[in-house]
Amino acid sequence: MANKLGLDQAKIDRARKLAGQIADDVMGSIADKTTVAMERTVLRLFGLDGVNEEGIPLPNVLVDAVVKKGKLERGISAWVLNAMLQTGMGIQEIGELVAAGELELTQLPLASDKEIRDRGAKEAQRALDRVRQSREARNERLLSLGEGSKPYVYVIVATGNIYEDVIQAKAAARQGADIIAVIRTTGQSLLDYVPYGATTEGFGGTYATQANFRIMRAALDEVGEEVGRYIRLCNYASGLCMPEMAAMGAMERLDVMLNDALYGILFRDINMQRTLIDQHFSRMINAYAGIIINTGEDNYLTTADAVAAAHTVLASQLINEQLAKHSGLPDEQMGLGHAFEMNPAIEDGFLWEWAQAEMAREIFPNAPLKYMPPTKHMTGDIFLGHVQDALFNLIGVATGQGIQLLGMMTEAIHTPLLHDRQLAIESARYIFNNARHLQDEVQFKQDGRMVKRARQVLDEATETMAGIVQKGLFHALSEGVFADVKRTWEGGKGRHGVVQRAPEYYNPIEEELVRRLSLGTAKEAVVE
Amino acid sequence: MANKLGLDQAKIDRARKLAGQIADDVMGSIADKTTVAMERTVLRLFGLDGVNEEGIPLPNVLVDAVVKKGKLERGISAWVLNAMLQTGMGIQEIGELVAAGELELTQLPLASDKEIRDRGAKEAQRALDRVRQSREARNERLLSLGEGSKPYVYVIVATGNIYEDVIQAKAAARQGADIIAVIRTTGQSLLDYVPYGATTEGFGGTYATQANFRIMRAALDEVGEEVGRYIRLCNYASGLCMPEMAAMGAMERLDVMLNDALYGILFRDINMQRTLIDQHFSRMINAYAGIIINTGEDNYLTTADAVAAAHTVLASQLINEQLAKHSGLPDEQMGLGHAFEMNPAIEDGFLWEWAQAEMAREIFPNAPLKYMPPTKHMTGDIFLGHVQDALFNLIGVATGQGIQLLGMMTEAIHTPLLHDRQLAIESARYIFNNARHLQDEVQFKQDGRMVKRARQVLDEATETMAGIVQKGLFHALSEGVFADVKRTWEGGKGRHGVVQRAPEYYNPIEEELVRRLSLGTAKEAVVE
Amino acid sequence: MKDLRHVRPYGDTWNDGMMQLSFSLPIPFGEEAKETARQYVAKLGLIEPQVVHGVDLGEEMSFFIVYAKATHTIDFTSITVPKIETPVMDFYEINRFIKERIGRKVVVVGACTGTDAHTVGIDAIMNMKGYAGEYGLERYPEIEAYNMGSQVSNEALIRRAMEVRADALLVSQVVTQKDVHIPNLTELVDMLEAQGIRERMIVICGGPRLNHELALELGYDAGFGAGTLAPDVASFIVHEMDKRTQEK
Amino acid sequence: MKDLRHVRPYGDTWNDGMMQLSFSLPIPFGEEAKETARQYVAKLGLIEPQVVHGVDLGEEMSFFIVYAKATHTIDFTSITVPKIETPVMDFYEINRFIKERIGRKVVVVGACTGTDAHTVGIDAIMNMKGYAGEYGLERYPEIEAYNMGSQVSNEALIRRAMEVRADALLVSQVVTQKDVHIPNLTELVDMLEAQGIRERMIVICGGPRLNHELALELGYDAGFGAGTLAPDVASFIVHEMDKRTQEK
Ligand code: B12
Ligand code: B12
Ligand SMILES: Cc1ncc(COP(=O)(O)O)c(C=O)c1O
Ligand SMILES: Cc1ncc(COP(=O)(O)O)c(C=O)c1O
Repeated sequence: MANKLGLDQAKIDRARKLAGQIADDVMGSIADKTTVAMERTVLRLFGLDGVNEEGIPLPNVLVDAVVKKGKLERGISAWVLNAMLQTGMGIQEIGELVAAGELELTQLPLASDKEIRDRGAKEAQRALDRVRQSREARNERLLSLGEGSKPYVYVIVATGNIYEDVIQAKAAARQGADIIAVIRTTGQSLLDYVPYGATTEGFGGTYATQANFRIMRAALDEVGEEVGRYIRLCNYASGLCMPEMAAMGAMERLDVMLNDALYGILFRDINMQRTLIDQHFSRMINAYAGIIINTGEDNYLTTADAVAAAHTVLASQLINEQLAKHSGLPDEQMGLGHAFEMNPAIEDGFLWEWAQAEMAREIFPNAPLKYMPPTKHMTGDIFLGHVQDALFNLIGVATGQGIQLLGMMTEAIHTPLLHDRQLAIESARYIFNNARHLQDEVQFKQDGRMVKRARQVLDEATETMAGIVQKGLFHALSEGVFADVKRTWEGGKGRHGVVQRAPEYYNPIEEELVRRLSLGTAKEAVVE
Repeated sequence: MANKLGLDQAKIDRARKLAGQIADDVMGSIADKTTVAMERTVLRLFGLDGVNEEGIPLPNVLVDAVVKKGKLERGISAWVLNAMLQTGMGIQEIGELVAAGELELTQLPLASDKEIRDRGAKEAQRALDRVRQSREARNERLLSLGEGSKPYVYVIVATGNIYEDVIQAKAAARQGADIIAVIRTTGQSLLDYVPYGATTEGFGGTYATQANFRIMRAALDEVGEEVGRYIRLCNYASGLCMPEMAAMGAMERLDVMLNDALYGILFRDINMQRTLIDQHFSRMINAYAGIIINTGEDNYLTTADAVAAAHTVLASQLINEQLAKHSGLPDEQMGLGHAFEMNPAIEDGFLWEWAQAEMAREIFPNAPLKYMPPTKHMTGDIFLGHVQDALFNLIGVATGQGIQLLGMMTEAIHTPLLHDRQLAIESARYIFNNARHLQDEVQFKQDGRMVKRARQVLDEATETMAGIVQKGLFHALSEGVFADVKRTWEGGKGRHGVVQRAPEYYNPIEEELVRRLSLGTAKEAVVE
Repeated sequence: MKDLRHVRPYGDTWNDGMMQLSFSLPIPFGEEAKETARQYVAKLGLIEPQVVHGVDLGEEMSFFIVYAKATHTIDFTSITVPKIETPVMDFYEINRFIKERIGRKVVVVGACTGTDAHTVGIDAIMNMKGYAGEYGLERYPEIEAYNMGSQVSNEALIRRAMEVRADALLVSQVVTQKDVHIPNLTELVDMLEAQGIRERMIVICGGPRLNHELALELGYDAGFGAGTLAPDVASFIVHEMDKRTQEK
Repeated sequence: MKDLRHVRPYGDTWNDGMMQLSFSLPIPFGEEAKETARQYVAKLGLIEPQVVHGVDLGEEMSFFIVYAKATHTIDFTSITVPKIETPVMDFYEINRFIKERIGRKVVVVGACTGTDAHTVGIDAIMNMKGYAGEYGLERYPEIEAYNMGSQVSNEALIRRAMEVRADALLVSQVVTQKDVHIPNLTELVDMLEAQGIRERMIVICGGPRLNHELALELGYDAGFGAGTLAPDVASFIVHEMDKRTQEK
């Protein structure tokens, strides 16, 4: 990767080191906790699925039952593994009995620790083998079908109805999309359970359910075969069910998941502890499943200004990166987010944006950066909007972004119509092809405006992080360091779902993930 | 002007020298000829206007009368000046008498050469003083009102009806246009007379008449006052009436005129001799009137390929430049043409185009280059077309073009509607402002693709011109060196209007122009 | 030449009626599809439809761009739009108006309600730092402003309004997909009425797809659309409060 | 779900009828203008019109972008488009066909007529080097092709056609502003008929705004639009010549 901006590597190293300290600090304060979502995730990976008569997912039913008894600090695993040992039944049967009120997990006689751990290890092997198979299936398909060239063309579908989504997604694939993201209905991230089954009614997006994942995965595999290109599927982990989503994604072979360490805290007012615990576990799953995560720094610029707050994006990317490393995510799966949100009215905004995008590229040379299009400054003028998106696409290819989330000219009006996507894709393909090697040819004047801008952003980000290191991330968040949003350690949604681990806490999935991701031995874990 | 492409100045000098030789050669073969259009121009500058009962313009009536007598080789001036001396009447009265059949110019007793020349000098003074006043009026307005920043935003109006044109032009000025070009109706360039009066019926454009020039000039002055910016007016000289158009433009204070040395030959099959004589005289007028000329190299790329034929554009620009110098045009009035006509389907087309546009900028550092938008590869897909135009605008500002002829997204459909222009202007303004100093910041990799491309085009153009020098331009044109079009010395329209000058040929306007433009003394003439 | 009673679209010739349309049809692409697009536009009463672009979207869907000429005319002189009539004052004038004519602080509670999480709009009106160079209501010395943020339920909003004895409620709705904002806005007014407190406060809504006309229809006192600034809203509130006091 | 007899535009939900429109109205910009635009679209029979953008164009003109939902349906299954039915052969097949079934060279004269100076289209069909990878007719050993270039009068074209005993005339028309091509195309057929020679040759027109249907209406044997290649035209000519010989 060229160093066009003349960024000082020592400065980059220092910034990364600060982020590392912040991340270590975070890891220290979450290590002794679990969450209801994390425990539900274990159940899902063990194979539990379905809902009770009231439509409550069985993982919730079981975990809530144990919570009610005040016994979740051991982790859910011991209880269900014991039940399996005691009854000889599988996880699903046990779940149904509990749902029917015919079984009380905490009332059964307890098998020995050794027995439980042996069974737990077996169940974890089986669960993660399934995930590995799904990862291998992806690799095989990628090998046999091939894939689009970078930047990957990423578009969203958001009709609210999974069956309409399928039509839109397949059409998009035919038009040239490489990644289809199914946008989630408004408000889902605040549900403390994962909705169940195929759904047809969402607002501004479609419910994320395992059935919907499966329907879309099958559709994309089908169209992928036809167009001779593997089509990646993306959905959201973020929210109160972050690790459960990751597990479902891992099982249903999603390829990309929105999974940010801070997004939920800042934008959904989810409790900090809850989010930070959940993100760690969910990212271990994503790491092992070979899923590319996408972080949400782009969101900062929807509330803050793209020039004034550029350094917060970089600081957050570095923190997200360091936290992701703790979960075993390799650079190649780190779709760190940033966005083209320059106010179109400012002189030289194109220069600032180009400098910032190049800076991200140079600081994270191996990450498939996710570059987000103009949204905040889009208006009902679809023609001008199409041009704003064109400049975004040009910077995308000129700075070698990994994932280009295509802008839609109708951004200010509605979620994309069938042909909005077609027009966006044809424009992006035109620009990507027409400026294919621009990146190799263009250099920037040393000590010119663009170079200075990038250096300034790096300096500011470093300063911000030095401040965070001093106060600690939690305190910094309470002061509104990111996106002008202030959050507290105890505030926010889902706090009640955070549980202190007892000394005898047991989570075989976590243990097996740590093993398979070699996280125990080295901090800078690599996928086996 | 930076040398970003590392072009070898010695090579540029050599290319320019070859072009100079070609131009000298042309000047040699036209020096002893005049044309009916040139003679009519003299009459117009003397003040003759109006039409006869059949609607034939009086300048045509008089020149044709003298042609019929086989006496044009002396030039029209001697005949009319003599008539003025003999009758004591003004040019208009004389014209009307001739039209009425009541006066035969060649039948009158002849005054002495001295008397004729004295009167001729006086008439020429008066004529050119009027032109100078018009030039000064422009300068005053430019001083008091100011003007837009470069690239000037140039848009066309082409309703066919001068009154509709006025609405469209004034609206465009309010939207941000700096230059309004009134496109001419199809076929007008092949008329061997200038239509008369205000007109409301044209196809794909509006008749160029002196009345129409005046109406539009007044409208633009009015709106210019209101928006606080001088709005330039452009029309076409090219065609069988090239110098007449130039004279009308000079009198009505047009600011820009399409005026190419080769366009008529190649694209309207106008006889070579005719065009080359007419262009020289018309350009002297434009030079003196302070009118920026626009050449038509862009047209080459509508029939030939923008990559394969790039060097013909450069060769033609150099030849146009050298011919223009013979007419006393300073660099600052040389709006040499080129165009963004890359096939959007080619990989790296944006790089080639950027390199070529930068090359033009560096080879003609002081010329207000006229950069033409994509036309050939525009389709009915107005959304993609708007993006093609956006890339064109970006290269325009990134290479410091002087005049940006805005592309319209409806290029493949119709001449611009009111809002097509608005959308084009808002997009151009957005890009110009957003990338204002991009030119200062971006450099190109030495020995990279773009740099090599520019060098190659320069080499090819030099080679082509070396060939033309050997054969002579006329022979080269007959071999189709430009735009794949072949023309012969004697072929084409308007040949009959070329007249060998007699030894006693007299043209006081030409003489006075030569004097005022200091063309007699130095070849590289500069406007006084 | 210009007859405002019979107005028709204009491209480059008076009354040419020129319009541009684009749309997809759920039919396989081809000559028949283009002809269908052409005839469809003709069905809308447009003449001389020209399909200038068509493309296969896949999945037996086709997209078209069409130019055509409309023949209908509309009487511009008869169009009226309900508008907020009270004059807009500036920051200083508003505070002075409150001091002089209301004589106590004006209490305003704002929120982005329902599942809607778009805070930027309501923040633009309320936050200290304001928007587009205009301070938000929190900065007004004579206004006590409570911004509840986003995803606030109508219950919570009303509860808070009662607590702080709000003079005005500001409701933001940005997500309008499938008209999801309508029931949410309607519900608030219904709840206020059911509790018999509708008349106690000025109820205002805003958002990029809202306007005064729609707001009135939904039972609000005023509605504000894109580009609204704090003084627009504040001016309306204080004038309206003043008017109501006068009327009593 | 899919009913091809009742087709309606599709945005993201079956039968939502979603359409995008843009147009200018010759009225001063403002709230009333936006409302006029909204009501105008409603007059076209579209429901829920949303004016998403409006701009003052100056000179008391305003531009709008509107989204709205169409309610009309169209029967796709009943749409038929006159098409050239003869199969398209390639370069080799065409030359072989001429040799075998016509037995002499086919003479074709082409021109861009009237004041139209757009040669690229007719050149694409006729010139040696062809277009988009397909040779033009001049390259066909069994075709004698004369390309008269542009701005050719109908008289000159007919004169030449008689001189060389043309089997087919190819007329290109690119400028269509104010329908300037229609009288020009009609005149040619009228002149041929007046001279009693219409039946002696196959008369074909082409251009970006032409199609087979319109060509038939104007009295031509065939019409070709955007993207035509030489083999399309040559195949039609030779099949038609063959058919006519058979019929005699
Ligand atoms: C920023 C943004 C976000 C941010 C919001 C951050 C935040 N804290 O607010 C994030 C990224 C979180 C987000 C998320 C989503 N968004 Co969003 N988002 C936008 C975006 C880009 C800009 C909105 C904005 O900030 N405008 C700037 C403000 C200043 O303008 P404004 O809101 O119009 O406010 C002004 C006026 O309307 C008025 N006003 C507004 N409210 C009020 C209230 C009162 C009382 C008054 C007087 C005036 C007033 O005054 C304001 C100042 O002038 C728009 C697209 C666009 N360009 O408009 C999409 C958009 C609004 N989002 C959309 C959607 C669908 C979503 C999601 C549902 C997508 C998803 N499924 O994930 C989510 C879910 C959020 C949720 N639960 O509601 C859609 C809505 C479609 C529709 N018509 O319904 C849009 C149009 C994008 C699109 N094309 O899909 N979004
Ligand atoms: C190149 C061009 C020119 C060049 C022409 C050079 C030349 N020697 O041909 C120049 C610069 C000279 C020019 C001038 C003008 N042009 Co012009 N031009 C174009 C342009 C950009 C491309 C046309 C083209 O070459 N297309 C490529 C060819 C391959 O496509 P085609 O013509 O459609 O041909 C294909 C088919 O239609 C078919 N076909 C065509 N003819 C025939 C005939 C037969 C028998 C058959 C079987 C098939 C066939 O086969 C071809 C191959 O597939 C178009 C805009 C556009 N993007 O379309 C404007 C355009 C056609 N021009 C236009 C105008 C108005 C003019 C001018 C009148 C402007 C002016 N007042 O100065 C002048 C005057 C010319 C004149 N007297 O006619 C308008 C026409 C508007 C309208 N609908 O009427 C257009 C659409 C631009 C615009 N938006 O204003 N133009
Ligand atoms: C990281 C991340 N997660 C989730 C979302 C959307 O989440 P929600 O479902 O909470 O609206 C976003 C926003 O686009 C995001 O950036
Ligand atoms: C130099 C020049 N003159 C004239 C024209 C147009 O001339 P005409 O009136 O011959 O169509 C053009 C074409 O755009 C041109 O480039």
